[in-house]
Amino acid sequence: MTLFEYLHYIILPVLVVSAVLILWRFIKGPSIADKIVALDLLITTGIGVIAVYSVIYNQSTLMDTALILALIAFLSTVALSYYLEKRRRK
Amino acid sequence: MIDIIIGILATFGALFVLFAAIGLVRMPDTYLRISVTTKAATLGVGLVLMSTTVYFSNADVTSQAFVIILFLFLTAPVSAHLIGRASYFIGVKLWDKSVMDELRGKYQKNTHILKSVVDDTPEDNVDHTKMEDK
Amino acid sequence: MMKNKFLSNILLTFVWVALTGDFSFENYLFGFFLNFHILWLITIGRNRSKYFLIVPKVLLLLVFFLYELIKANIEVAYEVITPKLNMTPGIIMVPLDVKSDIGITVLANMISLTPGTLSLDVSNDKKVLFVHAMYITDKEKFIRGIKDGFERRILEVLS
Amino acid sequence: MNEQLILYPLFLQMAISIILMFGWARIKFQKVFSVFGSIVSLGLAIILFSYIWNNGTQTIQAGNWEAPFGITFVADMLSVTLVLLTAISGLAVSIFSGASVLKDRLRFGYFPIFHFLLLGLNGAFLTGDIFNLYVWFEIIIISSFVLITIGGEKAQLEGAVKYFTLNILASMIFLTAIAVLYGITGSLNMADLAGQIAEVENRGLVQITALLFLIGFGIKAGVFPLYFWLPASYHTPPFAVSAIFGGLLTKVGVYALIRVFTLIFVDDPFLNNIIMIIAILTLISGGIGALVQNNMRKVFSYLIICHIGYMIAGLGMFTEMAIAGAIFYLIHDIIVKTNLFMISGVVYRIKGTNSMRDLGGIYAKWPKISLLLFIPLFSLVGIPPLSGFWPKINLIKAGFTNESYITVGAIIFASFITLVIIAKMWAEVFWKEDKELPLRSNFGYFSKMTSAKRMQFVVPVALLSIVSLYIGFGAEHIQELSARIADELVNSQGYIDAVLKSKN
Amino acid sequence: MRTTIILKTASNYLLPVLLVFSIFILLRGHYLPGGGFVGGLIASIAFILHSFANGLNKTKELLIMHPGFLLPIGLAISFMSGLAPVVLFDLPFMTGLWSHDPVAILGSVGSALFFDIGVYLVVTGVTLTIIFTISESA
Amino acid sequence: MLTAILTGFLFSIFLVFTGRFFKGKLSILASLIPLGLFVYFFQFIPAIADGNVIMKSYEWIPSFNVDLGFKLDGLSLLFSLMITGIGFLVFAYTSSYLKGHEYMDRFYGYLASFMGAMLGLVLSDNMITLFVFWELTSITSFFLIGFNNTNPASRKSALTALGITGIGGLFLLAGALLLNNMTGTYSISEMLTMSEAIKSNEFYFLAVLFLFGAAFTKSAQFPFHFWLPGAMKAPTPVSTYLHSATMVKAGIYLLMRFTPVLGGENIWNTTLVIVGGITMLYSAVHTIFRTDLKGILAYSTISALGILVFLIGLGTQEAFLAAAVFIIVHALYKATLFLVTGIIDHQTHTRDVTRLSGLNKIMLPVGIAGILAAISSAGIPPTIGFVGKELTYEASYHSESMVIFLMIAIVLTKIFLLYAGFVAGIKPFTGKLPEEHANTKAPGFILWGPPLLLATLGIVFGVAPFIIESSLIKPVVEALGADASEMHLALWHGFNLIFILSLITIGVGTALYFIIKPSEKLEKGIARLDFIAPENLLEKFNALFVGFSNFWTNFFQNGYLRNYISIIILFLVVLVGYIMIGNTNFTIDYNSLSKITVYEITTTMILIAGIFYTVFTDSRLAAVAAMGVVGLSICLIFVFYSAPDLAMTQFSIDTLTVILFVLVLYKLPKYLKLSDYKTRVRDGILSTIFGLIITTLALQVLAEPVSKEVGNFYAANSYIEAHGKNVVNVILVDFRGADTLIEISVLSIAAVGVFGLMKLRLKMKDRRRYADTSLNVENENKKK
Amino acid sequence: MEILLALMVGILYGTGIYMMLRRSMVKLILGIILLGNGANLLIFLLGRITKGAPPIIGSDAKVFVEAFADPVPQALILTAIVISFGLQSFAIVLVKRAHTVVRTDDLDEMNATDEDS
Ligand code: NA
Ligand code: NA
Repeated sequence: MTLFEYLHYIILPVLVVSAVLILWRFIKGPSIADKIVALDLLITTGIGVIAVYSVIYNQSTLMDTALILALIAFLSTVALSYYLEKRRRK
Repeated sequence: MIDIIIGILATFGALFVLFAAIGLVRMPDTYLRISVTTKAATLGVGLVLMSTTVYFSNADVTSQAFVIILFLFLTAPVSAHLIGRASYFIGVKLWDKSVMDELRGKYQKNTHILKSVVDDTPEDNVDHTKMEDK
Repeated sequence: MMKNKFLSNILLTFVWVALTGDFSFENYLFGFFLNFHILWLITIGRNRSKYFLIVPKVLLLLVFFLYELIKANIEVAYEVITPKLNMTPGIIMVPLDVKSDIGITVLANMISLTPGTLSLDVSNDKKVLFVHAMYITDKEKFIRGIKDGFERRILEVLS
Repeated sequence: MNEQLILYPLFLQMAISIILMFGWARIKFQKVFSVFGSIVSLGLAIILFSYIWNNGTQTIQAGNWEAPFGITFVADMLSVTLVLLTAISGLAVSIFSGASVLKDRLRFGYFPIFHFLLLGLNGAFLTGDIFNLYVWFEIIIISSFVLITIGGEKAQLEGAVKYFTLNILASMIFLTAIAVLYGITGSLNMADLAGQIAEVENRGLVQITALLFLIGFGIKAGVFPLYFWLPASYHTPPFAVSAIFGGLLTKVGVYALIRVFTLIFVDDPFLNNIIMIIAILTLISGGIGALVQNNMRKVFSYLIICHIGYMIAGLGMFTEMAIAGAIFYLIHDIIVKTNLFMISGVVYRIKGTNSMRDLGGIYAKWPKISLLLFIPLFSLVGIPPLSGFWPKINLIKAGFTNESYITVGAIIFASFITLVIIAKMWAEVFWKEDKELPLRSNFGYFSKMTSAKRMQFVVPVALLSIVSLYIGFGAEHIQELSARIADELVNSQGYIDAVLKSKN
Repeated sequence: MRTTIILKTASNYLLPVLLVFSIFILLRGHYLPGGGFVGGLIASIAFILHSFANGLNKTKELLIMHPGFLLPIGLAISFMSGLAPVVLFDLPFMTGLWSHDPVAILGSVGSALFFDIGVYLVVTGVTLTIIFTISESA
Repeated sequence: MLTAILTGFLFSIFLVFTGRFFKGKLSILASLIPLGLFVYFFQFIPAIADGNVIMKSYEWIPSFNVDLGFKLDGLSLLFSLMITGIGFLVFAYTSSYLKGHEYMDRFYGYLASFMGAMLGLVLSDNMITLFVFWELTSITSFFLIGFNNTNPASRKSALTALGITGIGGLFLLAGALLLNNMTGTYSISEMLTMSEAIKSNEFYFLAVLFLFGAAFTKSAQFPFHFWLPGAMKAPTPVSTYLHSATMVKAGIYLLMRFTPVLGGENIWNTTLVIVGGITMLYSAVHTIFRTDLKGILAYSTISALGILVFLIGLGTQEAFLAAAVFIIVHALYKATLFLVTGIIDHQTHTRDVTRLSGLNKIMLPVGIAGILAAISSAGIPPTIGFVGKELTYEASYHSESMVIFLMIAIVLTKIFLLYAGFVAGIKPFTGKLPEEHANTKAPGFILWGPPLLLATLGIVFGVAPFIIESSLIKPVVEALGADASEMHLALWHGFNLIFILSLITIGVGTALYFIIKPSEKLEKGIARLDFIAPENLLEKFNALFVGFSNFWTNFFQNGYLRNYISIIILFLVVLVGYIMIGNTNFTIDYNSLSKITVYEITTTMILIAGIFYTVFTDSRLAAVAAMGVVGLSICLIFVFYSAPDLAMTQFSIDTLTVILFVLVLYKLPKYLKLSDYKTRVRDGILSTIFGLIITTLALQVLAEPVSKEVGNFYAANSYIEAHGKNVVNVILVDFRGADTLIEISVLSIAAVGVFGLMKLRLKMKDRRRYADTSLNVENENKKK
Repeated sequence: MEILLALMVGILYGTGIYMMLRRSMVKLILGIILLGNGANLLIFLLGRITKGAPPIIGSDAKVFVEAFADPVPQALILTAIVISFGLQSFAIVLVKRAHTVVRTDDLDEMNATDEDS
């Protein structure tokens, strides 16, 4: 088994299985905070997926996307939690 | 050799991500879920990224991966803090086997001010028994 | 003040050069001016000093942090994959000795990044940090752990 | 002078918009500059028109990339005619806006957006690239969204939600059509597509693509049963906005239909039949819709729909004569519809309402203005020799030639019902005894205006009325033009050769 | 929302980093993924983050002028870079003009770069205008 | 000739600016225009009588083959003289009749325009030009009928008249265009030479139908007649001019003009005889039931028009001769009677014939005119009316079939018309002067001169018919395509059956006059039958039609956005689905597709889960977060399929959208379950079909071969020509840079829009003051 | 994979329309976003998909040496995405403003402009 096959058939599936588990939590909730956590984690996992994928296809340019994901994902978490607090204020 | 290093890094990385995912599923309350996932996943993805830097081994990708890791480590705890705080504020309950809650009665509903002691204006404080999230 | 700006500037210039992967002189120059302007744009009065003494302590802190990180991660992994949940979680109030914003932030973030603990919030008077922890057996011991571990080292860095 | 000229109208409008944005809060400057810019734009349009008239279809390749690789801008007679009409309407509405639009609205970007809208219109008329057309459509709709909501009053917003949603839906369908088109041909250049589409073997797929375009553009053009956004919204924004919308927005949809169905999806009997059915139902629905309205602007809104039917019918019959009729009608309709909404604005300022039930007595008090308004109103009806009449010659004759008697019937029905509606409106608004409405304090009544301000209301109406009269009495010129355009459209090889000249 | 110390501190450090990034992304766009759009989006995200942590007024102080002014400026830059070939050489609109020698970091400098810078400014201006306007009225 | 026609129009434009001078004493000067024109046309009489035809053509719209082609022959000359001659008298009469009227200038303007239109109509040889003038007569008469426009009944009549004549006009247009398609010309003269070809054309029937539609509506034939009595709301000079002498004759003119082209066929003749017959009898009977003088005259006019149609339908030389004479007869006596009625109305302020008698004591010249006109109308010798009636009887008697039937009809009509003429022309001037009118003033010369002149002409022509015989009548008959050389007009035709019928007519009619007195009772009697009167049937139809219009319009435009969307999507689904079902050449080549891997499937599943979660969740915030999941999955798909730029942009924009939502959402109310189960199922089905269609479409496209020419060109030139290696970016800033420039404009506009939408709050004060939109203020008024 | 993507595009279109048919304005906008994503993916899919070969010329090459994904659909989608963003932000704000003024989120209550004739 070459490294690429290993990454392709083992690592990537492990990552996406994690993603499915995370999605399960996303859907189940129960609190909206859980969903936000799950979304955040899903994006983090996505970064991992992209990184592995870029190795498999030997395309370093795909890493740029991972970079953007890392930079930006934070903001939606900030915004969503901001919302959670703000809507209670009345 | 390099392939093996890559393989090991990726394996550990993927495993930590998986643990985080399992933790997210298994942990009984929101705070615990936040607690578990923030680090495991960050560490896991960090390891995966390390493996890519090893694979590509050029300055461009390395610096990128480095920046990503840095970013994740910088932002993940802040996210965790924000979500955790918001959860408490909107009244997400702690697991019933939790042993203590020293935050009780210290948030003020209207001003969002967090006091270090419980003072004599309890009616303004966040009370979990009166809220539920929808 | 001047020094502070200058330092940040240099630091960012390096970040820039590393990012672009172009180590030519022009790129340093370009990065310097670029960051000069960005800093000029964003600077609001802030106090920082003694940059050069700090560097080794920073490194020490980082090593300690990494150690904690990996150790705790394994703990959690164990907790997650074993069938029974043996946790005694709760929210603890940790009194703070660090006073600066940056200190509090670094401390809180490090606590959050290490598994089992999560900084929920800092009181508005900056006197206490509220930490959610997975394993609370002895409250005092827990607090001491944090104060002797992260907080002391951070205080050293920031002193 | 060379083919660079094609893009000058676009450059100009873009420059105007940007400069107006720099002068964000200076209303006076904006008013003056907008009119000034519109005058220059009219001059440019005239120059471009005569250049193309004399030299035939011209193209320019943006970025200097040969077709079909870059974005080609094509100026054929149809395009430059529409550019010219846009410039005329634009000038009129620009003058009209200065006097009629509330200061607060002007302070929030009315004029820059107005010129962006004109930019979009010009661009849509001039582009030779289907995706570029989509982008121009987007600039048109976003500008129109802003203009229709500017001020954000209740009715505006309610109308805007529908206007917005259905126009977005249209864009999505348009985009879907482009996706399919690119998927089967790998090209976006319309001239190139003409050849590529002809070679596709799966004709069913081509028909579906054509249908998607038909529906996407049909929504924009306001045909039955896709027009709902129009009567829901056109009567809600400021009158100047209604005017430019009424005159030009739906016409872009018509233009796109004409372009696509004469160049790319040519003369498919099944599609022609569908277009004809749509046209007939549009003529009828629009007509009877207008019949039961009371608000002047709503009447005009439905009449827009009704009269789109003429143009679509011309396209559906697909003979040179029919298309010439459609083009002639298009030319007439742009001028007249713009004018009609300005007229409703004048009427509104005179009496403070647009409800025909409450209006009356304008002829007695303002005879000269009434006679001025009479011209566009009855041009719309097509009382010969006013402008609306002549295209019907082409259309009805084409109907007889094609033996599509139902179409002829629908055209006659629509003409008749327009006559009835406008005559009724004339009787209600101008003839009927003046109802003494309670005077609203602080309302800017026409009678209280300075004569300079009144002129800002009257001049644009007069300007467009004169153009209408010219279209009517100088029908020879317009017919010559329409016939030439129809010839260019039906024999599209000239267009294709002009675009792909470097390829051959 | 009472801004939290943690977020505030973190964002103060993230702001310059993100801005540097945005320019980085902008300039490399011609060779690698990136460009004016994404660059502009990241720049605006940097400021938005700052505003979440420090409040809108602080961020506005940073910006000196209203982000809306970036719109005409950016548009003008892009437009003029497209217009330059027409005005200077009577070439078609948007024809690329390129310097003869490549410049460090940027590679070849040409009208396309200025075009992209215009895009960057517009995107930043638009995003900030929209977000700021909404938060102010929220 | 063009100048002659345009004079009227130019004068009215002139009046728009100088109108105030023509309101006072100068108004009589306006009548110089018709007088001048009358003189102009008068001088053509010798030439035309010699059999000449004067043609004149001016270029107008050669692309349409439309020229300003004019033809002056016997027919058009007769009409021109009537138009200008009676026009002159009406103009003069008006100057006194409307003395001091506020809007006299307008009245003259309309009248002059109308005259110009009418002249154009009868002189045009080009059918389009004819149509143009035809429509102009409709629109000018709209203004004349609605002259008292503050009166609702006036407006209604004007609208009815315009509606009926308008639809007729469109028939004329259709006919003209159809004939043009058949012959290739609009010139009526040229059509004359193609008569046989036209008649054998398959569209002959349709063409005739269109022309009949035009003529019958304009000339108020049954069942379109009702607009004419309604049009009597106009001032009397209008009734005189339009509704007796000119406009209503336009239809007659059209039929006569086209007799040589289309006539002679069975369908032509039979239809005209039947319609004319019904009209003349129906309206003649109706005169008995009227008490309003103008009402009586209106119905008798319709009847006379019926007679003319009837005569044209008979299609014989005699009939043409009769028609030609009867046109003159009718013009003279009917104009007189209207003018007389106008004077009575003007002086006594009533037109109710039951209240009028003995006025000869006050206005003898008027009485003379009335009585002379009445006997001409009755066809009593020695009036020209007698000549006309004899010719009419004779023509009917010599018709090819159904002679008895036709004779009965025409005699009965004439009897009733005699009655009507007597009631209108004699009754007001005989008997006792009622007290209420004792103080009535005598009218001035300008009022009584014109009717007296016309009435006198009726006698003069009767005594000496040769004056008009070869100068006017024969050219008309020749223009109709008949040989007129053998014909003679004479007062005395000998003692024969026709003469006996004449006597019977006069006798019975006179008896009727003495037996039946006009009364309100009679009027009310006929009113009971109103529900089957054509105008009422039309009104009912109209109400039904408006009801249907309301239903249809509101059915579609019902205010519910979701219905609009449903209809559009349904429309798409039906049409595309129809083609799809019929399109059989559709296969999927599985080999051309890429393999499926676990992570792709998983990503897709996550995407689908995200989508459905967005759709079905009850929480808006959860929906927004789920959109984040969707965005991330799409981003990953873009990464998998080699689109890093897309992935970056997609993700950034999704994040921004989340932020936007967050900033806006908490101000909005929570989701409510608004739609019921049934609606959701229905929408679900529609959406599912729509989605399936898109999927199928995508698969069909994928089965097609594709050209990568453009992409390859970009790839080859990206670095070498455009100095960039990221082809996508190079496309954006160079190859298709124009797209991008527009796109950033779109963004800028959106930002400006958002800014305005959030920041701009109109102040109520300003809103009222300038009010550039209408609805809000109107709604405010409603609330008050 | 193409079949799966085609199915997904169909789902995006279908659910997009379904959401647009709801009465809540927020759902309407979510529907528009879904539909827009569907359209983008459709362009992407119909431009034919290629795995792991971004249209970026290698650092030492001047032209492509290996297979590359068609850059045209990508550029088109980029433009479309950015435009949609402009429209969406406007839509979101429009909804907010409409809610402030009309005081409802229910589209069925927004039919005054159609009723008032
Ligand atoms: Na890019
Ligand atoms: Na360029």
